[in-house]
Amino acid sequence: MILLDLILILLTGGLLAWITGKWSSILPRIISFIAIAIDLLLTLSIFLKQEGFGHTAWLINYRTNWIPSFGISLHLALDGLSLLLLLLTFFLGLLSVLISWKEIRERVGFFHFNILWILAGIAGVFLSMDLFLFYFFWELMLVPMYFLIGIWGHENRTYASYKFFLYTQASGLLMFLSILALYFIHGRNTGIFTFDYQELLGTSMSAPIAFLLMLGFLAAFLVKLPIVPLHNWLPDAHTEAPTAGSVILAGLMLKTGAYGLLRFVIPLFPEASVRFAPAGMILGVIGILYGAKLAFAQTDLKRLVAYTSVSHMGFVMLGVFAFNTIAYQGVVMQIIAHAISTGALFILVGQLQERIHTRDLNLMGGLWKQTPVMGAMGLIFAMASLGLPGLANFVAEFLILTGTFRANILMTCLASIGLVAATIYSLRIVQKVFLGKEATVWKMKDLSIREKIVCGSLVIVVFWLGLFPQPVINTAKPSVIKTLNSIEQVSINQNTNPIP
Amino acid sequence: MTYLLIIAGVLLIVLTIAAGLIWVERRLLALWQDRYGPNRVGPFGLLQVLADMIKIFFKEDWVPPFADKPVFVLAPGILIATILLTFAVTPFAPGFNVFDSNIAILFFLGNSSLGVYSVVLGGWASNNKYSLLGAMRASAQMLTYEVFMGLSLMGVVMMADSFNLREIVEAQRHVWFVFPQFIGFVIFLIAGIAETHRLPFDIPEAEGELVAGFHSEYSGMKFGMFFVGEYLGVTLISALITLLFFGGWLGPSFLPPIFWFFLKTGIFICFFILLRASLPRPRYDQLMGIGWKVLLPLALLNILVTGAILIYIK
Amino acid sequence: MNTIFYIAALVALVSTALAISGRNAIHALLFLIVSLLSISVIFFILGAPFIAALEVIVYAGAIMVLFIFVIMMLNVGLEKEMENKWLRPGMWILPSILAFILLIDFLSMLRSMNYREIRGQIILPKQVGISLFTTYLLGVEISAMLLLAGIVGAYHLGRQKKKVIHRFLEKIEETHAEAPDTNL
Amino acid sequence: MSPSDFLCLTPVMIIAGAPILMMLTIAFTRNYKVIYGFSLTAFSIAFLSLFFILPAIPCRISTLFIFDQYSILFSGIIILASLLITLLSYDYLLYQESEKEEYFIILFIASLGSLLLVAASNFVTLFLGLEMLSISLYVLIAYRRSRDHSIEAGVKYLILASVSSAFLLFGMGLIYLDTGSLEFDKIVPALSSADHSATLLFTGFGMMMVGIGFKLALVPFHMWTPDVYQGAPVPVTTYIATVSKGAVMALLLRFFFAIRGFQNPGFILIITILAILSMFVGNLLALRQQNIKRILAYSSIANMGYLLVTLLIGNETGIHAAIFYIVSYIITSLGAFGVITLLSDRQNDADKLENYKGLFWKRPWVAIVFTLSLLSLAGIPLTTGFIAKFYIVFTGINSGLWLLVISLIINSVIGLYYYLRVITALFSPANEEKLPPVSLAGHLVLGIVAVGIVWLGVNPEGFLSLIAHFSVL
Repeated sequence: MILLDLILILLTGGLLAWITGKWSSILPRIISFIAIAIDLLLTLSIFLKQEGFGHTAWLINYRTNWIPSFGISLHLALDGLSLLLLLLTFFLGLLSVLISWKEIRERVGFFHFNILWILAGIAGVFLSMDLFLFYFFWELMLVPMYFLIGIWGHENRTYASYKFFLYTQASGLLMFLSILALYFIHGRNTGIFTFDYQELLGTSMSAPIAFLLMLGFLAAFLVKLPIVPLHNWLPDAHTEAPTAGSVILAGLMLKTGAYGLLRFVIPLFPEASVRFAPAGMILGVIGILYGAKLAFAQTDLKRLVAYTSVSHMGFVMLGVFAFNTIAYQGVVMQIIAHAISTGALFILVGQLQERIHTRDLNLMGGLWKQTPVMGAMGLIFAMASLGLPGLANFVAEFLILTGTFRANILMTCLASIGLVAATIYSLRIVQKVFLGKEATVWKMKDLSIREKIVCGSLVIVVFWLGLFPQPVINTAKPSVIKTLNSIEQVSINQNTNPIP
Repeated sequence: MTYLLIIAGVLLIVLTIAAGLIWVERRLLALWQDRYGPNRVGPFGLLQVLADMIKIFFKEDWVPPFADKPVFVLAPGILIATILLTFAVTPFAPGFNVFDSNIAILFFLGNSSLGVYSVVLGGWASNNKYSLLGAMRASAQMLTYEVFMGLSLMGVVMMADSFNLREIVEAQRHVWFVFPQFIGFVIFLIAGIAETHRLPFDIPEAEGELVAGFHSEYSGMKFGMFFVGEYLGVTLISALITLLFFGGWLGPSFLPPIFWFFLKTGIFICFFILLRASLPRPRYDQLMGIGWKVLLPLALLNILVTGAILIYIK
Repeated sequence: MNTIFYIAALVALVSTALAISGRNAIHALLFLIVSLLSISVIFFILGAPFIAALEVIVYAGAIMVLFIFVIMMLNVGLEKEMENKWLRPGMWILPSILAFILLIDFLSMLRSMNYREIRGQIILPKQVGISLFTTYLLGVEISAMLLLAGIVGAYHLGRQKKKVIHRFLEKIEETHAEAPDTNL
Repeated sequence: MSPSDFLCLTPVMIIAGAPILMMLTIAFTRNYKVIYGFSLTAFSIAFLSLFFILPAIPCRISTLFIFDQYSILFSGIIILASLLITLLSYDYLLYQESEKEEYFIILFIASLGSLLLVAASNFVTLFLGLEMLSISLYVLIAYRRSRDHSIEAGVKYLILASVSSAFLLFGMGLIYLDTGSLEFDKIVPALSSADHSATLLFTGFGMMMVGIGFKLALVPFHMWTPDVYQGAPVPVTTYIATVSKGAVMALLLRFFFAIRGFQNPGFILIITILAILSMFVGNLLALRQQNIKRILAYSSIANMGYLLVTLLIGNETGIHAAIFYIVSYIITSLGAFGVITLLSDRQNDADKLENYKGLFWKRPWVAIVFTLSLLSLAGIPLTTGFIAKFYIVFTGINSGLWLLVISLIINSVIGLYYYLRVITALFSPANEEKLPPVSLAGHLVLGIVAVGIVWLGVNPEGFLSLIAHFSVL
């Protein structure tokens, strides 16, 4: 029941924020802050007590009927992976509310409504154990995000919001078709017509069909992730969205794709995934290199950061199709680390834009003099992004590369070029923005206390994860093993080495 | 052979009556208007008809150059044809009819509705504004009156349980339908006058305002056909009134049935002429108003009451 | 019987074709009337005298008169130009092809059917009436409602705006109409 | 007719009696408010009487009608939708030409036609119901004679409706020729006789589909739709989109199932072609429209295409899916057109995209309902449209209609684009234009619609079981 409450708190909080937004512009902020904070605390308490739940498959499992006519249930469950992602969701959610405190001045109520509902959708995605419910939440987060970009976005917001919506909706429908097909195949096999994830696990079907269905799921997840041929919406959406929107997009929404790969694609279609693995890894590497190359070529700071996401998410893709524990731990770490570091970069860009009203790199430079604190923050996050040891991303990328090295040496070597590229573009940020000559003379203040709190908390997390990642690894472990089990099952059945 | 004889007989009788009516009408009108009428050609002016016919036959057959020729020629023919066709189903006496039809009344109604075209097309084809006005009036008037002409007969049909005119006459052996169906009779009478556009309902021709209306441009035998057609129509309506409401050929047996039939018909023809002599012409909108607002509801009411009573009796 | 049927059918076909191709509206309508009359003959032959009579009374005798009435009122004759415009090949080729396909379809369909003799089973008005007022009673009543809709609609759509008869009064009325309507 | 037959006919008789009483009232005194109140009462009583006759069903009335649970369900939908449209119409007509009472009379007759359609079990009643509906509709379409396009739209509808009726009659004639019966139920048994000719049946059904296709605005018989939607008064457009299409679709469902159309390859071909064409053409043509009514017109074409898929499913779930889709489409359309109605003022209908710029900031509540309706049309979760589309896709996949299902999915995405365009307009910065006030009745309708959309979208279980109970054909 607590899982349902997590979502309901956000939904009602959103409605309240909207309604109160009519009378005051501060009430919605407070309400949203409180709502997310409650959720964060609840999740934290679960995190701290997790040993107490024992290492069963699910820490918490909640299930009740929703639309029994179709075999749809309200099935929410929490395991280590979801727990980590929930923590991340609420943490970044809290920061989004904080960073919008000054940036958003119009229609505050509706803005917070959208933020909370997106968060609810994302939390729902991370918790759903019913495929229909999963799809429901998957779509639910689109509409408020669309509004967020379309209403509070920058110059080109309408175009960006359309693109975002159409890409995700189209791919989502493909997934939906696969879900339905899976439902019927399972129903025909067993006579039980249900959308329940656990029931559908291990549905037997012929290899080509499994592959086809997996492609449907992949379509949705790869668009969200995004992987290179399907990434087109991301730079626009990230660039045009307001800061909070970008943070949520980069920090959370992309992660739903990664989560989907781990939670649904691999366990539901292990054989097909194994067959797809080489292509998946190639796609991952292409993403890493192509994203890095494009990031380097940008002059719009926000667009640059957006392309770094493409590059970083390539690592996730690479890791997922490496099929081993270390790589998977790396993937989980990468999900979290990227969310923090890229989110932080977007926040910095947002703060910059609030001050100088431009995102053009060519107009910046030498800002360190005026804003040393901001510069320092920028440096830290850029370092995190390039994977400096001691910071979160290093752990993640190291684990992934170690894991994939066992699976495919060539790909690993190519992917590590991405690290070099990351160094180049990350340093370019620092160099172009904070160092060098002043291209334009800007009058600007350094970070306010609120902003310092935001950035400070992010710095703490980056360091904590970089130096002491064990709790994360421990928490994710059962889920990672569970996912890998399904692959091992395949290799046992096939009696061949799944890893090419 | 008898069949052909009957056809020839019916045609002869009907056309003779129609032609003779030219004289009869003029004489009677004169009588009621207290003057002489035609009295020079032959005894009592009886040969006047012959003289008129000779004149009409030998007149130049003139079609105005601005007229729509085929339609112009066709129009009077339609009138004569439709009315004569109706006589085909009209029994004059038991066994004395061309075609003993099961749907005689419908056949009559169908033909009378086609008769409208003669007037309408004649007026239109003349390409003359008075004729056109006459044609438009005629189409509206005849369409209107046709509706409840049909409806007014339904009471009779219900009582006789047939559309067959012979059976309808037979059904009046005990009582003429004019008594139980008095409203039907009155409506049919009025509608009949309107259908033949006789005075007082001669609005399509209305000499005073429309210069003879739809047949302004007609002359010679084509005019003659309209002229004879009108008398044929009067004869037809009178015959039908006789058949439908006054027991047809039924009557005391000291005289043959056909005599009774012609007697009754003759009385109604005279009645038509009396109307012409005595009534003023209504305005066009009054005519339409009385048709839709009074006669139509009355006809419907008549059907309703008749139906109810019949069901009650059975 | 068959001979008369074929004659009537031929007349119907020819007159319909002439009705479609005729340029003079009244002539076209006259051909249409002829077509209706010949169809009525066909009904009669098929043993439905009641329908035959109704065809004459209602269609030929009433509806067509109204058509002619309207055409007379509109004083048709200006249509030539419009007709030429409408009769460009682009406008009629596609429908004609479709109609032709339909015709072929019909012919093949008729061929595929078993040949059936024209049955002269006569259905008298009485039978029609009985079935109308027993089995199809509700249908008759529904038709009444249908006509009611038509009448009310015709009344509303055909109604003219109230006019003051006298032209001086009309002018005064116009000036009044420009002032805003306070009643609403 | 036995007393129980009369009982079954109660709702129909109420709906048929109401316009006559209203005419009599008008004959004595013309009072818009009285007629309006009377309409509301009559619709409400008719709706309540449906519950009253539940124990008496199913009953057949000669061979013309069958009042079963299916027709009762649709009767309920039709009456409720008509009631809501009546509520919407009051303000809209308040400022119109002097005589506006006839509107409600004709509205009742149109509803009567729809009620008869959904209960028809015979070609005779099918045709009469359809004609009653279309004759009333073209009067309603041209009702505001003084406005632009109004007469044009009416005449267009009149002509095309007549042409389609001719096709329908011809088709019925051919089927009658083939099977010798006017009753739906006797068609299937007749197919096994020696006289049966498959070509005849196929052609007959094809021609009937032309007629029905016109009424449902399926491609390629859709040409009238945008013009008529645009030209008609908005409540009437609402009526066409909801009651008229719902009733015709209900009829088509019953007919198609009665003749076991889903077992006939020829029929399947016809329906498949119509469905796919309607989806694609409807959605693609909608993309470039600037007028909201036209957008919704094309969207309705596409939606009818989706609905046709349910015909081919060929089992109970197909009917359930169809009913759910119809209901959710009706609710959604009521929302969308309801908003247009409420924003229309004395002179103009609010049918241009510019009229909606920044509506959200001026009239948040109205804009939310509009957004919900559009999202529902697009099939986004949390709205009934999502569940409805899901249901069709769900049953479609179950029956292996992959081609249709995939077309449906592709079209959902295409459709999304133009719905988003409208939504974007709603949320874009506001302009100075003034909006007419929204009455209490309007708020009531919007409230009902909003609750309906969300409720069916979030918790459809109750309604699904209702459908399952009522959709016995």
